[in-house]
Amino acid sequence: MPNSESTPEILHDQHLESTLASVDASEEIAKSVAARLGFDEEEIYHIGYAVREAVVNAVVHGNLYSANKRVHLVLERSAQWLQVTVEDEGQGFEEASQADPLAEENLLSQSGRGILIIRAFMDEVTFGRSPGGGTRIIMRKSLPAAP
Amino acid sequence: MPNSESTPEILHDQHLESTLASVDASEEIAKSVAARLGFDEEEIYHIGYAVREAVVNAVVHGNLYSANKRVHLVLERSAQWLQVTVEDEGQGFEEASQADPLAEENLLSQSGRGILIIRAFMDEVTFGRSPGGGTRIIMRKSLPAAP
Amino acid sequence: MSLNLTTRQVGDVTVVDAAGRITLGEGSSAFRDTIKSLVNQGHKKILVNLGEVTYIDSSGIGELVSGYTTVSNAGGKLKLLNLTKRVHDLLQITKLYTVFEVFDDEAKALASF
Amino acid sequence: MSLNLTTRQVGDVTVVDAAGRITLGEGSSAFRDTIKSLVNQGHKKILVNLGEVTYIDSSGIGELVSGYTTVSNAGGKLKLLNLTKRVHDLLQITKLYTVFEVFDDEAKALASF
Ligand SMILES: Nc1ncnc2c1ncn2[C@@H]1O[C@H](COP(=O)(O)OP(=O)(O)O)[C@@H](O)[C@H]1O
Ligand SMILES: Nc1ncnc2c1ncn2[C@@H]1O[C@H](COP(=O)(O)OP(=O)(O)O)[C@@H](O)[C@H]1O
Repeated sequence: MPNSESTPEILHDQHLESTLASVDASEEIAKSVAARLGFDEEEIYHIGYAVREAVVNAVVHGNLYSANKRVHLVLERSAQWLQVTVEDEGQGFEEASQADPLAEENLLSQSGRGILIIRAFMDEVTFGRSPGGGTRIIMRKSLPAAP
Repeated sequence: MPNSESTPEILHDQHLESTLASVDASEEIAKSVAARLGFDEEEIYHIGYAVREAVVNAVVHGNLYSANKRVHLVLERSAQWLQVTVEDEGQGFEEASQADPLAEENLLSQSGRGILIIRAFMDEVTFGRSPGGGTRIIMRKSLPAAP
Repeated sequence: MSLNLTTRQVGDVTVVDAAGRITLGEGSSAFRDTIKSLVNQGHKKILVNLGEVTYIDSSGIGELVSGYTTVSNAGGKLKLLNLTKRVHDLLQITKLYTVFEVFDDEAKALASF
Repeated sequence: MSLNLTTRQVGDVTVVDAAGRITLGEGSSAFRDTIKSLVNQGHKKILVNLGEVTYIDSSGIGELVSGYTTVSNAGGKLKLLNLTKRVHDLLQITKLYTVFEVFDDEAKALASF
């Protein structure tokens, strides 16, 4: 059995167009991978939800729906976790400078809740930069205990 | 040859769901009927545009996208004109009480220009009520002169 | 479309029965346009029944909040009925549970306006 | 999607090349979200190239106006480039021709910011 330092296994690796159809597709892909790994219904929903929000951000904020920009979606597993990486070709952003959606004055904002929910639904979430300077989000969820 | 009082000929009569897909379908139907009647490219565009706007209003303002409400689309021709009727199952509205989109203070409004453009693109436009109390819009365009 | 909306009038309250998914795209736009049109047409008491809504993404949550604001600004009230556990959890996470008046009994909701 | 958007940076001006149809639905939403995101990210000089836009419905026109307002409110400028005859006519009918700064030469448009 692989230990935690073993090379993760890539389960899915795809470049997607910057459209809402890609958002739907990503959610479906994530859900079917999660199901195959034995996550329960609620966890599958959480993983699908987080991936949808990350890909929406890549399409809308990162790639600005641009026909000449792609979203890179990678799902991998190690012995401990499922990891999903979403990269875009935008200009990147600083999470710390975004408005806090839980602050009293922002409660009635129309937007700004995606990352909050991603963090609530996944175990580990890290933002970084893609090779081209766009956003890279890495999200992990611990695998279900073997039955 | 029929005179102007002869019974109009019904070219299309359909009940459509209250969705954006119906909007696209209506525009296409209107354009293909207009093409068959010999309208030129610009007129076909105008007819398709007016029908699209009328059906958008029926779906969005009239039927509120409701799954249990239909849009009734009828295209007919007389010797003089093509007539398009769009009816919804909403609560109707008074054209006179709508904001004037050309008033200085409304120029930067996000909405309110649909009826203005319908009137610019069709020869005759009349608003009334459908049997159920919803909106009925009747739009006419003079047929192209026989070649 | 993955969202199904049905509007009915119960006394002076307009009930919007939503079913399916409210997500970025036609779903969230249809929801927004519907609330806007209702307010335009003078409706001020709006009860949104989310009982059959299986999924709301963050954009859909944003449209719930916008709808709430639009109706409030017009001097009306927008309330929620029948949250599924998933929708309830999302309102908890986003602290919106305190913003919305939420009911699980339609008669009580109607009487509250 | 029937609308194709491509964004490019020319000096400090962001050019949004639009192609296809801007109509109620994904087209008008994508346009709106793109302008909003650009403004969010600090872009203040936005040139919308409509040269390949064959069709804008009244909802799309509304999004052009909203975009203009959003950018102006952020202290920036949104201008239009390359109107087809159809789009030009729509801006005439709606009296928006006087609101927007319109160019038919990209170099001149870029220099004007
Ligand atoms: N991939 C991305 N590229 C650029 N900016 C982003 C990206 N993801 C998120 N952001 C920024 O972070 C903000 C908060 O994102 P989020 O919490 O998902 O809410 P929302 O997308 O509703 O604004 C966004 O408004 C945007 O400014
Ligand atoms: N079929 C309809 N049912 C109810 N109200 C309508 C209908 N069509 C138009 N209206 C009202 O007239 C207004 C103006 O319509 P329009 O000029 O098409 O612009 P917009 O649809 O962008 O608001 C709408 O905002 C709505 O209040």
